[in-house]
Amino acid sequence: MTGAPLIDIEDLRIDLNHGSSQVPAVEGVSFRIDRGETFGLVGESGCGKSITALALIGLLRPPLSVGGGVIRFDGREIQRLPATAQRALRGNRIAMIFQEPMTALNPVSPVGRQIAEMFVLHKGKSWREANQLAVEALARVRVPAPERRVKDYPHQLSGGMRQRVMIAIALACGPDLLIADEPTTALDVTVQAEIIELMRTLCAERGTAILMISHDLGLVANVCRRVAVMYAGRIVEERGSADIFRTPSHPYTQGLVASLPRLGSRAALGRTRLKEIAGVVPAITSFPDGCRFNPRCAQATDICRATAPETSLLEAGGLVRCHHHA
Amino acid sequence: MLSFLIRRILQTIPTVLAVVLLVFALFSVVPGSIVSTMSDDGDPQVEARMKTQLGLDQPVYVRFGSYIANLATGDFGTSFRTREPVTTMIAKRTGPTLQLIFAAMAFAIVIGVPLGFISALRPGSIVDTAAMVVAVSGLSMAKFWLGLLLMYLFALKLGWLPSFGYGDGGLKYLILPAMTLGVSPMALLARTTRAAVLEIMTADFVRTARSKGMSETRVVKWHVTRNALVLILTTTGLQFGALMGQAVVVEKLFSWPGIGSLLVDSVLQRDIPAVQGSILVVVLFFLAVNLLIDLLYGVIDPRIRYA
Amino acid sequence: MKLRANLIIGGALFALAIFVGLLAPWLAHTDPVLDANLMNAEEAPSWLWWFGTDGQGRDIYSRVVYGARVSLTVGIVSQLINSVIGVGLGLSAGYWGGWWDDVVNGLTNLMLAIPSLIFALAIMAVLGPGLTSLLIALGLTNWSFTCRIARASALSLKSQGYVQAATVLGYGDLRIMITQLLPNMLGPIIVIGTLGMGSAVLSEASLSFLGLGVRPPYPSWGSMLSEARDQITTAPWLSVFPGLAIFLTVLGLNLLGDGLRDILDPQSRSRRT
Amino acid sequence: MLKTIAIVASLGLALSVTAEAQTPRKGGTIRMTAPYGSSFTSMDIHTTQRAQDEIYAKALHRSLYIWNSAEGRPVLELAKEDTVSDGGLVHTFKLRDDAYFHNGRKMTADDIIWSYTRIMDGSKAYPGARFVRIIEGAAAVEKGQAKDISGLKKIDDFTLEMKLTEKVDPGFYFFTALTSIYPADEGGKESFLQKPIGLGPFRFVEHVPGSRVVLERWDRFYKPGKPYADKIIVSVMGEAAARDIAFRNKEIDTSVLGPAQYVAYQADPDLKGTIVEVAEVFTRYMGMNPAFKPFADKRVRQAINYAIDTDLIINKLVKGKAYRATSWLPLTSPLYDKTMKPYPYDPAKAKQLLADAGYPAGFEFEWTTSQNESWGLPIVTAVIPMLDKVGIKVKVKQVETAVLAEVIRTGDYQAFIYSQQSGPDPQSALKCFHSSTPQSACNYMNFKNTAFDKLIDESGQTDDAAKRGQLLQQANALLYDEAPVWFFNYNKAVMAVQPWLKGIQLNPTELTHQNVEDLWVDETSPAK
Amino acid sequence: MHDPLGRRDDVILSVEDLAVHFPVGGGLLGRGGRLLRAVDGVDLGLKRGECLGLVGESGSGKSTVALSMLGLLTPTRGRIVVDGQVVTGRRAGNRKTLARIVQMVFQDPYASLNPRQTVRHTLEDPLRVHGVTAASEIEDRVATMLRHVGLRPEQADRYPHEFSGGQRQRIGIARALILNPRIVICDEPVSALDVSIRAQIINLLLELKETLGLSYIMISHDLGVVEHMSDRVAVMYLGRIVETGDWREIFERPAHPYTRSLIAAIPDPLHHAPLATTKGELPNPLSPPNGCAFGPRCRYAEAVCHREPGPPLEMRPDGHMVRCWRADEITDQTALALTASGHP
Repeated sequence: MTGAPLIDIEDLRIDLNHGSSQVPAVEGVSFRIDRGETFGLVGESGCGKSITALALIGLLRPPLSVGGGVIRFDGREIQRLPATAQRALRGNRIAMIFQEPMTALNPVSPVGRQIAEMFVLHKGKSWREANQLAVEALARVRVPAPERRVKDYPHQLSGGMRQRVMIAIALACGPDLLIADEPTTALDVTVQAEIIELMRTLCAERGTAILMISHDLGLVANVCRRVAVMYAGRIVEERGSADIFRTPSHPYTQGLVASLPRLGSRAALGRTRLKEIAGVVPAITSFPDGCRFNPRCAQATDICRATAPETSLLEAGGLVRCHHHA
Repeated sequence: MLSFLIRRILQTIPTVLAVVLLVFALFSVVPGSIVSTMSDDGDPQVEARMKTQLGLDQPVYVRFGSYIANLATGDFGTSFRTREPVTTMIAKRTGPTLQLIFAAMAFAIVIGVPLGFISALRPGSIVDTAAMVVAVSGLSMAKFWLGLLLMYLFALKLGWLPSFGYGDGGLKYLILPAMTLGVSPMALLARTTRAAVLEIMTADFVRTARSKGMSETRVVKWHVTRNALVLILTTTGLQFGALMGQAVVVEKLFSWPGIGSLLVDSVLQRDIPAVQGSILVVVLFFLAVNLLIDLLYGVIDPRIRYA
Repeated sequence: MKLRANLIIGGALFALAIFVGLLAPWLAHTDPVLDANLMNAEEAPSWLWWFGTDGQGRDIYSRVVYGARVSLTVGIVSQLINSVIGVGLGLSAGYWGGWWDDVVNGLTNLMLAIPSLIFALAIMAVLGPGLTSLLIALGLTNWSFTCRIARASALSLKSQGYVQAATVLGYGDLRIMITQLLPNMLGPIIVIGTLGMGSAVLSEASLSFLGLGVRPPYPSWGSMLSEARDQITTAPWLSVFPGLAIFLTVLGLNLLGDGLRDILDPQSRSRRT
Repeated sequence: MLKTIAIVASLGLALSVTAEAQTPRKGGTIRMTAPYGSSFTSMDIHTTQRAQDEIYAKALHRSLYIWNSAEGRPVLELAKEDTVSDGGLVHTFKLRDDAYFHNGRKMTADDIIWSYTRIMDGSKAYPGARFVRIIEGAAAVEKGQAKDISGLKKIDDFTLEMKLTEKVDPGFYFFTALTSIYPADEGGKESFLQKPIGLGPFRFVEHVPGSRVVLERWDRFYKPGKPYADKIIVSVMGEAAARDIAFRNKEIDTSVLGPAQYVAYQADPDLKGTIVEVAEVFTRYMGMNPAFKPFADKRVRQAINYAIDTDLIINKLVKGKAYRATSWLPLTSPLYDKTMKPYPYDPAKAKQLLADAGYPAGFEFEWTTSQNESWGLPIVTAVIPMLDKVGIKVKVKQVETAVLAEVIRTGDYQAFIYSQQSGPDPQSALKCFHSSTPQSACNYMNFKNTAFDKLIDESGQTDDAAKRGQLLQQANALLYDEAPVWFFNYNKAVMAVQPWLKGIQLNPTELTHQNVEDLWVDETSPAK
Repeated sequence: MHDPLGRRDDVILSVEDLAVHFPVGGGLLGRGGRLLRAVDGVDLGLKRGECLGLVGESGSGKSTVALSMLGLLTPTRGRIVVDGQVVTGRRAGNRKTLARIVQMVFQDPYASLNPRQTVRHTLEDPLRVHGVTAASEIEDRVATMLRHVGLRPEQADRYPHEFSGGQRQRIGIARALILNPRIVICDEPVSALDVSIRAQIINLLLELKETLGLSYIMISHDLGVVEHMSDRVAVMYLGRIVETGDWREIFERPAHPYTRSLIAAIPDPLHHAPLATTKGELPNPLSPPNGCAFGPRCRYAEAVCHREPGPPLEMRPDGHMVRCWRADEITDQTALALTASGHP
């Protein structure tokens, strides 16, 4: 890949401020996304994947704040930009869709207007023009009868339709990056399949990069070219998606891949006892010392309990943060 | 829409009937009767004849029945006390009461809602703290005491406003009573608005709006206000009921010729038809306001449909 | 949990009122009723008479102290009655649904439609002035809000897993309501109750103003304030001290209610009713 | 006590003197207040006996007689002369021929007959019936046995013959607004309530219920040059505190003062000069039910009179806004006995009397009271500790005025405190204690005393005014000794009057009832 | 083992022609309401020791079936026989008897534990309700049960918020088992849990099934979990069962287009292949489409599918049952290859 990456995050830290004390919820996170690339961020709830995305688009709200590190978009440091310039990026060049399409849309505003806002905000269109463009945008996300649907309110649409509207909003201004935070978790599998395909096709058509965030490693691996796995506020492994599934390197990733019953596995291998990851996910306020996975890791040694591992390059490409990586 | 209206109006009938029955039941056991306060010399014959004339010699259920029958024709009966038709009495009192209540509510909305917005947009700031201290203080004062203090300040010390009465119906007569009455809904509205805005500001769709690149003012203008209105409207609707109650005190204090003071007088003098009529009008007013609020919901919140 | 200022201030004010009420016999300088000495009538506040004296020569300070008993009794007991009625009706209506729910809903709408002060006024007219009447009048007229919240809570709680689990485990309805639903709706109920106590104290004052208050000679703040209103320009201390007592107590209850709401009922800051 | 009367008299004199000295100004607005409630009861003054309503009625209506405060008695108003015949029972009135109703029609004898007949409609129970009943045949109309009052005869349009049932001065019966003369037939119409028509110096403009009545000058009023003012506004202001502020704020011209404000106004140099006061014909008292065992004993009743430091209560609690009562007849009664001394404060004597009566340890009774500030709850609360000192415990039962009125008529009490009219006619005032007067009428204590009955009966039969006075004074003295009540006070009515309002009359029947045609405002009035 | 209908003596729970309809809307005066046919003619059987997987999208009626089995809903029609007894509705007598036979594990471990009760309280109460009064016995049974689900008895006096999600689900399981039921209905037992915890719970459920001899009805939308745990599977669509049979038949030779699209929609991490084989979403159950309910979304649909309602469940040659006009053609046309490719 030539030229600067679209997104370049270096050593990002996000603090949870609690009165005067601060707890890092995310620490030492670095990754890059190139133009048109699909990148996945996988992790369990509370691992920091969503707030990393929010930091990226500048939407962290108190008590969370960026505590350190650099976020570059298209070569420019986002945090250094004035507020207006940041806003001009948001929605226009970096767009985001959220998990719950019911609550992510304003319940008392017609969906057409919520799409049209984008054209008014970023393209300087009049409301009349914007409304026309909104119809087209809805058509692009394959909503039937878009000219009627623009007048509908979110509650009049099904979950899948709402998520299409969200995609229409996000892609309205042809952004360079689409952040999709658990875009299909609230949907049924068949609808999920449709939405994923729609997202994938539309982004591929216009070269929009995707940062997909999910707890579902299978889904992310299916959608994205590269995947980063987060655990307890840190990226523990970053690989090509096929690699991470075939030869997971970090013990946590290994555990994830092995612990879940996957379709067809019983037919192929018979019903075996699932591999368990022992213990519980730590809370933000009680991350363990050393490697944050060490209390749950079967391979943990003293060094794991004492020192936090640095990321190391894997021979097959990719990064891992483990003292004992395979 | 129309069928919704009709259905809603039909739904109020049992409530109205229950109110009538309730008041009838209450005042059929009340001690003291209008008759003894009206005939000074206490001639038992005269009293008996009076009771006959007023229908008080009939059993309660008969009176209830005939009252309902008359009510259906719009006849609220005749006041024991003034011997006027209750309809006329109430008609004269309705205007001032509505004036007072709507003025109080307008005061509450005009002051309370912006106050709530300002507080919510700067939570924890001095403005916020000050606004909420004012609001909670407004809620915590005995109404008539507050009225007296306002009267003392604005009429006597500053001389800006007349202290009492309806005067010629001019605005300056309305200000003090409306303020006194409006303080607690103002406080409640400020608090509700603040809470509503704060809550909405954390809603997912506000995050969506921000992710679109909107400035905070635009987020508030385009997405928060209308959603907050739904909650503000609910509080407003409920406050009308409380206002009707408080109006009793305020009207009496300011010699305001409204239904509230009519009601108190009628209660104290056992003028049952007038009590009955006043309470009924108050209830009908409350129901009407809430019907209106429900209709407004439909305008503001598309999720509510009149199926 | 960080304690919020309103919780601390509110709690302190309310605790002070309770404290004063409980310790009235020790705190008061004189008997609030019998120690009327017309020779001392209408003294302004001084070292001898902290809050001054009233027209009958009674010590306002002692009366305010004793008044706490009556006013707080009115506030607490009437609100307790309201809470019991409201929770009883709302909880059962929300849990059982059906015709009972319709009946309770009808009653609630009726109660909402008649302004509670007016209803209380009518009841007082029937029962005559006095503490018991006041407790009944205020206790019967302010439960609709509690009832609605209890009903809404019961409705939403009954689809919660643990309530379903209790049903599946064969618990009786009453047991489910008391052990599963009630403890989990107590937060908002306590909040409403706290705020309701404040408004009951104010309602007592309003009814006193309308001539239907507590039966004398025992003082309530409302009746003291009401009696003193004619002299607001001439002997302001007569109304200032009971007025302040009401104000501070109700303020305390309001702040306490707000504070408790933040702790006990964080989601319902602006619940639609 | 005498001194106070002198002051009152001189004050009245002073007012009338100043009134004479200045030439009344024509025009202006008089802003009076109705202080006894938050509304007028009715625009049909026949239906209401509340003092409140008569305030506007004095401007709007006229009765056959009118109270003349300067003379201290009722005088003829709608008649020019009254000839008495047939042993004092038949009165022939020569009526005014220049009195016009506000609809322009001239008043005739028919209007008076019509009005009195209307008042006797038994089914309506008009409170004025108790006055009209003195006319022969009126009671029959009331009972529905006759259509016309046989004792009323129209001689011609301006001559009316009235036959009474008793030898009394009809002036005391026909001076209040309860017996106002309405235009015949017109007065019975539904529309009359909306726009009442009277004979008074002012005619009706508007009534905002619960707020005010506005009246304007009636140009064809029969007294030449009167009334002076263009307009009268009577505002309803039941709240003393609000009235106080409004008066200080110069929004109203008259305000009735309660005890607290009486003191405050006296102490305020700016307001001191506005005070006008008069002894009204009301006696305030605690009634004791003889059916309640302790109160059956005269000694107990006397003991109560001794046990209460009445002067202290009047001075401190009532703030001097009352005159100490000795017996029943009030200070302004023509038969008031100046030589009689009230019961002194003597708790030792009270204890002694109680012990004599068999209650050395005292007893407990229930005292029914209203909230009234002058003769209700505050008085009761002040008395409690005093009675406590002689061993008598009091349980207070507070009721509303409406309930109290019923309680005392039915005798459903052990004791009550009340204010009862005790004038201006001493005979009818004392007759309340006659054993033939039912409890429901005005013998609230169910007083029965043969000696007393005899005195009253004799006084009613004699034609000799002096003898009648003597008998009644004896009866009054007997009441003093029997002490059916605790004699508390005679009301001192106090009004604050703005300096620009002139011509206020000291009306002992009710200070707020002013013959408004004599009032006028000078140019310093802030009202337009 | 190979009787797909499970109509044999060892059937512990059977559902016959179950229908649950809800009136929707309608005014106070009782007019204008429509009928929501949440479940409409469902037959099911559960054998002793078996795990029956119930799959379908949200709104397909699978939870309604479960609630009816538990006696929490009164069916409009049909019969539910549990351990030889007919149970219908929520009559009090039923409820208690039923409680000792059928229990449930709930989806959300946060909402399914009473936050105001300690674990001990939560586990002891049911015993008391069911007449166990001896303190020592109660104590014993609670301790044993806690150990069964992998918790320590000394944790019993804590409140739910002191536990992690996985531990709470263990408590939920303990509560379901404390009365020694024969049947446990597991409603999405792991979908609300952290991914790394799911395996623990799945393993626990399977172990308990063996050691305690339980029968499961396993409701889930996660076909991986269903495949792993079930002996038989029933697929529901819009209130009806469209396909049922042995797990292997269902997953290897799905005959109903809906089943096929469900399986196809599972993203394969190793192939970026198109996932969607259906279009649109579940139709509004208040106004179901004419013809086969799946017709509008089915890519195999022909005229008959839009005209005629779906056929009755038909036995297929391989022993499982399908409700589809074109089942034969579809299975023949396109064999869906499901291999366990790429497992480490």
